[in-house]
Amino acid sequence: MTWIVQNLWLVPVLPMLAAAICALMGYRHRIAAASLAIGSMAISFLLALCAFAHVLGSHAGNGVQTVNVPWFQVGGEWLKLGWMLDPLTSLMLLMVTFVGLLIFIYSVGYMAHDDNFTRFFCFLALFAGAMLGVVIANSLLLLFMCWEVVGLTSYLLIGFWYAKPEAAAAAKKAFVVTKIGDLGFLLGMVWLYEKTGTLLFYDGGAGCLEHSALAHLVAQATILGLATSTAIALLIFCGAAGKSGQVPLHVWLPDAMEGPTPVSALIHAATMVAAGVFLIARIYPLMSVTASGSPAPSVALEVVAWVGATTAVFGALIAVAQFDIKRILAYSTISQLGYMMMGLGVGGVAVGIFHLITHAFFKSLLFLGAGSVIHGCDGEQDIRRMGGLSKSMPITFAAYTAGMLALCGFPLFSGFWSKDDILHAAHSWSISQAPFYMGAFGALLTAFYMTRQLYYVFAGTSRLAELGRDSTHLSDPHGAAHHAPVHPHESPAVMTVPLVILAAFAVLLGFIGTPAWPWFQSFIDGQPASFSFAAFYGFGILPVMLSSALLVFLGLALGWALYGRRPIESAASSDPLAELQPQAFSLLGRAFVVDALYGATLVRLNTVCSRISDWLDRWVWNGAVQAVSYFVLALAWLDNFFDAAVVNSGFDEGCESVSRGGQALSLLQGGQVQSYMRIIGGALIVLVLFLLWGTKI
Amino acid sequence: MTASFTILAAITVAGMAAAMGLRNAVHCVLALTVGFAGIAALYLQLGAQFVGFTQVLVYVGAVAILAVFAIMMTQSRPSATPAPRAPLWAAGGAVAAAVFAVLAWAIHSNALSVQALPPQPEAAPSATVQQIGDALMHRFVLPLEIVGLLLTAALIGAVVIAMGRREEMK
Amino acid sequence: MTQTLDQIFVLAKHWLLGFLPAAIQPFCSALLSVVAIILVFATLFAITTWLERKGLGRMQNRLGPNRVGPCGLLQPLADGIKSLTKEDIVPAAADHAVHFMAPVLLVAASFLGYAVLPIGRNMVLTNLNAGVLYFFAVGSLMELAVFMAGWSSRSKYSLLGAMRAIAQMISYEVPLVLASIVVILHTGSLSTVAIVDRQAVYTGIWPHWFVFTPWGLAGFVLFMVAATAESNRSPFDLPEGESEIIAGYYIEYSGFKFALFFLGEYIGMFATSAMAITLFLGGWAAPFSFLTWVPSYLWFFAKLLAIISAFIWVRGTLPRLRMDQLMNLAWQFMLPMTLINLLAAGVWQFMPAGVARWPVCAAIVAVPFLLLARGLKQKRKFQLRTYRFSQ
Amino acid sequence: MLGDGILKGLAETARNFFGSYVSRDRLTTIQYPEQRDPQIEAARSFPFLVFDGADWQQGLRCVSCQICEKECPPKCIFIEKSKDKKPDAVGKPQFYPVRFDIDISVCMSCQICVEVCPFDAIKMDVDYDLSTDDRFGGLLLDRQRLAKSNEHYNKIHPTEAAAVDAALAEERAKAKAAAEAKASAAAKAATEAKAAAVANPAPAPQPAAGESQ
Amino acid sequence: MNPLQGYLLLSALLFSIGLAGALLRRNAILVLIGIELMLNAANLNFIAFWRYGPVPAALTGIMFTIFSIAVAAAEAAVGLAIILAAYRHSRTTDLDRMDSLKG
Repeated sequence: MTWIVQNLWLVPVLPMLAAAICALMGYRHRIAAASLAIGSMAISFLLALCAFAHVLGSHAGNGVQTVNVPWFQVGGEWLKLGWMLDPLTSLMLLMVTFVGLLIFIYSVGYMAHDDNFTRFFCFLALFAGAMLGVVIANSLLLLFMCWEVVGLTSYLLIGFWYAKPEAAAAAKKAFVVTKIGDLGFLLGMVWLYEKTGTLLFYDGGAGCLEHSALAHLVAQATILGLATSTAIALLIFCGAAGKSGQVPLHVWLPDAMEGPTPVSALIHAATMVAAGVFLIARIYPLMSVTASGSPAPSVALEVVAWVGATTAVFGALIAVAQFDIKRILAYSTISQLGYMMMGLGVGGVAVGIFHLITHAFFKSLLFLGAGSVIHGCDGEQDIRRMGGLSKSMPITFAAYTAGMLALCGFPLFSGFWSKDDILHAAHSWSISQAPFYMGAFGALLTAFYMTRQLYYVFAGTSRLAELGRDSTHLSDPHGAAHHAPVHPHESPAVMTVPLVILAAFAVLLGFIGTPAWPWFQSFIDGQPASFSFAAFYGFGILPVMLSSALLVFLGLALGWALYGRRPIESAASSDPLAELQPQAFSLLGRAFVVDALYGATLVRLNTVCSRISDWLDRWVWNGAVQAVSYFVLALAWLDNFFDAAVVNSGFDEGCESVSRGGQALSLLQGGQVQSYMRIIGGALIVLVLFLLWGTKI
Repeated sequence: MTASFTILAAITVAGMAAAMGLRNAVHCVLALTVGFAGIAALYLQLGAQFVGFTQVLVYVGAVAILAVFAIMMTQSRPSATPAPRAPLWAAGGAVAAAVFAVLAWAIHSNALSVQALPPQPEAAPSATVQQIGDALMHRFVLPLEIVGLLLTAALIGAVVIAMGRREEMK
Repeated sequence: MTQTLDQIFVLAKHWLLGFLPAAIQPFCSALLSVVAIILVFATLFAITTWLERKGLGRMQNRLGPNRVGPCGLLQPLADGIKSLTKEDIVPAAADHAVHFMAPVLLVAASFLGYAVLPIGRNMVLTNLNAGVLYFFAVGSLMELAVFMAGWSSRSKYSLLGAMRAIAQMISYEVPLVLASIVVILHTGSLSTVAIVDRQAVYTGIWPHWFVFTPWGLAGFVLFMVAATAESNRSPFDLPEGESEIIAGYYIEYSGFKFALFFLGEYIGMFATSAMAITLFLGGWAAPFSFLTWVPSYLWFFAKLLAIISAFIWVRGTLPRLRMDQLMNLAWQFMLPMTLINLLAAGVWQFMPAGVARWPVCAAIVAVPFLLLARGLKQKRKFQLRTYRFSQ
Repeated sequence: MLGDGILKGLAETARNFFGSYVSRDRLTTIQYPEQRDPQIEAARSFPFLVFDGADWQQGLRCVSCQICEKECPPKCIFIEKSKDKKPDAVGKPQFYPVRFDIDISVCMSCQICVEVCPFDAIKMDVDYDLSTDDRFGGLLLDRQRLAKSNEHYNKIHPTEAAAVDAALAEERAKAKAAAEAKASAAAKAATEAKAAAVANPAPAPQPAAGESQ
Repeated sequence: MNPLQGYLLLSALLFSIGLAGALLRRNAILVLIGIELMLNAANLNFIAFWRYGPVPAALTGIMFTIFSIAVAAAEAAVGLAIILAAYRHSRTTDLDRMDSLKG
């Protein structure tokens, strides 16, 4: 146990402490709050670097190092919490602290004009602390607690501009929807505790992810012939799906874009939504366990793969028809999260997490770029009204293009390698080839809609001055006040520098996990990496790579054909794709009407249920209660009558006699001091006489 | 029963009687100081020097002045109260007279037992300041402390009572 | 020879008493001393009025009285004749008896204090066991006289003056007594003779006067300030503040009664000064051991004149205080300082004799003084007064 | 430190005390009976009556017009007019005061009498050694004690007196010229028509008197 | 009659005078003074008994008197303060009119 492992708790606690101090500070101390949050994050980043170096140094074996501390006693047992350090944790720590640090710095510029600057940094730091807590947790319970704090801060930050009704509604929606998933998570956790008696992941052989517990779990069967482990894993996956916006529970994520853009970048692109993926990776042993010796992948992983594939295509399709710059990125995020899930399902931890890491960089780059664009356009978010920004915002344009190419999976960019990894794994999946094709289709769509966005935003001429800037742009309050024609401008250095750094990573990060040098994969699996170009010629790698590159080029070409060939003249002109397929486009534009569907079914069901409850409450239960109370009232009236008639009159009589006696006696008390003194004098005489009489006898 | 005692007793009684009988309250207090001074002289005659001077310091110097101040502050007009005697004054007078009669009778009737005392010293017993200080600091130290406490409490209490409420001051 | 010169008055009294029958000798002895004291201090009063008028004149760059007699020396005589021959006016509404008794009581009370003041070696009227207590007890009679004068005149100015005077005298009696208690604490006696005897010894040529100790010095200064207020001298002469209440409690007096008040005030001032000398300045003791051949009573009067000069000097220097300033000084400064001084004297008493107790006691007195002074100063922010109408 | 101001004050008085013995300049008091300040010209104490010539009774300028008596705010002037007339300085017959008393214990030195007098007959004196042991008679000044010569007036208020004298001299010269003219005219008339003007002896003085008033 | 009896008689007389004053006067201040007078009479008794008592060296009488004077001073101060407060309340020092506590 080295120092860093012992004190790993500092990494999440420092930002939390910063958050606590910020919460106590006055709202005027802007610089202090920002520097506190950034400073704590920087220290956490340094600590994460130490941790990473430590893991790198002790590479041998799947070195999971844990520190467990007893929390409190339940019956005869101590409930233990703890933290752990393994390659996955160290990488996640590094990613979260680094991206978080950059986004913190970026926020200083982005939120510079906001009144609640201090509160923002307080929430942000609290989020960072909780997220780091999720990452280092060695206990499902601790993970769950931090998970919920992450959810809370997500709620707070989405609703940061709570005065806007959309933001408040979005915050509520995000909270409720993720809680539906968390309910499954909680049930799974309780079940797991019931079965294994521990929630620690690794506890020297006694942890719930270790062999004995898993063997115990897989041996038991529950309904539908599922093994207990599978059931628990699926329940926990519900939570992950909620957090990561997988298909049935994805509806909150696009709406979450109502929050400030750095929040979107940090929480809803890079870290929190990836927490679901991380959770699956963390409990991968539980997910993947099968009856001994069975070569087929477990049912749980199968579900994960299918859900992920569906989500990937689903999100990409919707993204095609969106006009809000952040919504496009949000659906893109959903799609990419689907890829990660699919990767986990079909290929294992390393495949999914590799995409998570690269995605974190390029997606936060894209979001920050979008934020920069929004900032430069004074709050405009509709891509139809942008255009021509490549000239006025060159740095943002360059960074954004790099992020876009990485997201598309343009060859040699980081997204290319990680997406390829997933496609390759899907291609070689033993169950079905469908996920591969779905993924490939998603990749095509990704290239297409990103090209579309890029052309809309940066190409052509500026359309900002057009149209009344009214209803659509309430999303960002920066420019709400002034109505003067807006001149797009480059953002300050505090915003562009993080962009450039992130862009560099977005371009280069993929090289740590190429098939030729799969350092990342082997690091996660705890094996030494080896370098060989020969790996390209391995089983099906090159064909998949070539085909995916082809798909990307196809998507780019399609995008160019539809949007780039003919510059978009005006914000009012309809989308070229909508002209080709109006019905399909509007369906996609309404996001497959999932929201409406939910509104028509679930919400209405809920309303009907509550109406019935209300009726029952009002007439049935209330009637019963009232009947009882009337009975009690009758009793009380009777009692009152008895009291007044019988007890009181007797008591009054007694009181009056006492009062009469008192009045008679009070005649003695004349209020005259001297009359009292006369009596005292008389008493003195009597006393002296007594004494005299006594001495005489 | 020396001449000096007779003279001092006469002065004291006259002063005290005047203090209780005069109409004008200020005259009463001035007569009272004469009475107090007479009592102080009696103390001196009895050999209690310290007590005598203390009597002058406390009663003439402080209590009388205090009473004068109180009269000044309570009497807006210098005219005497219309009827200085309380109602039922006869009853009060009778009680006072009866008290004196009873006490005098008691003193007189106990003359024998008084004479049974050991022969009285002709010279006054010494009560120097040194002795009194010693007694106060050793035998009577607890009462002394209590009296100190009492005086402090009385000081604060008198200030608080006499100061009144702050609104009244304004 | 020096012995005889020192005791010449004592011897003279004994020689005179020798002619009288033994039965009335004690009475006559007392009578002689009383007459002597009255004569001497009445003369001193006359000299002091002259001294005061001359001194004040010089301080104000005037000559002072210079018409009656050489250098105006007979001015007191002229004043006396004038006041004796002036018409004695009694207000019609006045309380005649009290009005008459007030100046008499004042003068009597102020002369009573001399009974315990040792004027020279063996020159004290009575050596009372509780002499200091007696002195203060008698001093409190003056308040009564002042009240009588103010009240009986039936004049609002005189009543106001009397009330002011009594409030002032009561307030300053506390620090006066507390300042003198340090000496009693040290000598362990209330007898003035014993107190002077304790100071009339020498180390080398230096005397053991209490004023040469930290607590003694502080006590002396505090005593003198309180004595100034007690005798209604400037700057504490509010009771007779001419500008607002004309002459205070003796405004309605004229002629000889007025002169009696004047006399009483001065005699009272001499008495408190003599008490200060007795308590702190070694009484009749010579300031250096080689000067003991000078008769003791001369030393006493020299010191008395010095203190009187100091009084005159202060009167010529300081303006009159306001009533609230007067009371604040008494209760916020004098009282705490006297109590602290008492503490210092106690520490002195219980510390072993040596050099160590000097700085300790000095610090006990000086540090609170500085703190208190700073606190009092900070409380009032002095600034240039601006007038609303006259500027 | 508390008390340093007192010490400073004491030092100041001590400096004055000793300085008064050292330097005479400090002593500003004038030893009055022996020394006096020179009188300033505008000084005034109480009124007096001016007379011309040597005899005060003959030369009093006052014609007893009683204006000052009326104007005096504290009413300290008492005048009794004469029954007969006698010639004044110009030679015109005028009334004169039989009694002229000023109670200087009442007078407040306001100088109004001087302002209103048309004959320059009453002026303000500068004398201040007026103490007396007779409270009533000593302070009630009669005609004789009030009368001061014009030379005295010239001495105490030289500038003012010169102006007054000049004016008076001019007036007198004018009156004299008029009288001479009249006299010559009258003589001529007399010589011309002796018999005609027996009934009207002298009508001339009346307009002259009216002019001088 | 020995000296002690003389003092005792005088003391009894003073006590009765004080009592009479306290009973007969209407001015609250004078009533308080009457009470002071009674206290003084008692003090005189103490001193007389000390002077003519069997153990004068014990100083008990003197001590008693000293404490009694101290207590009496406190009593006078507080009593007069109470009278002042009552005066401010009812604008009178007449005991007959201060009877709001009557039954």
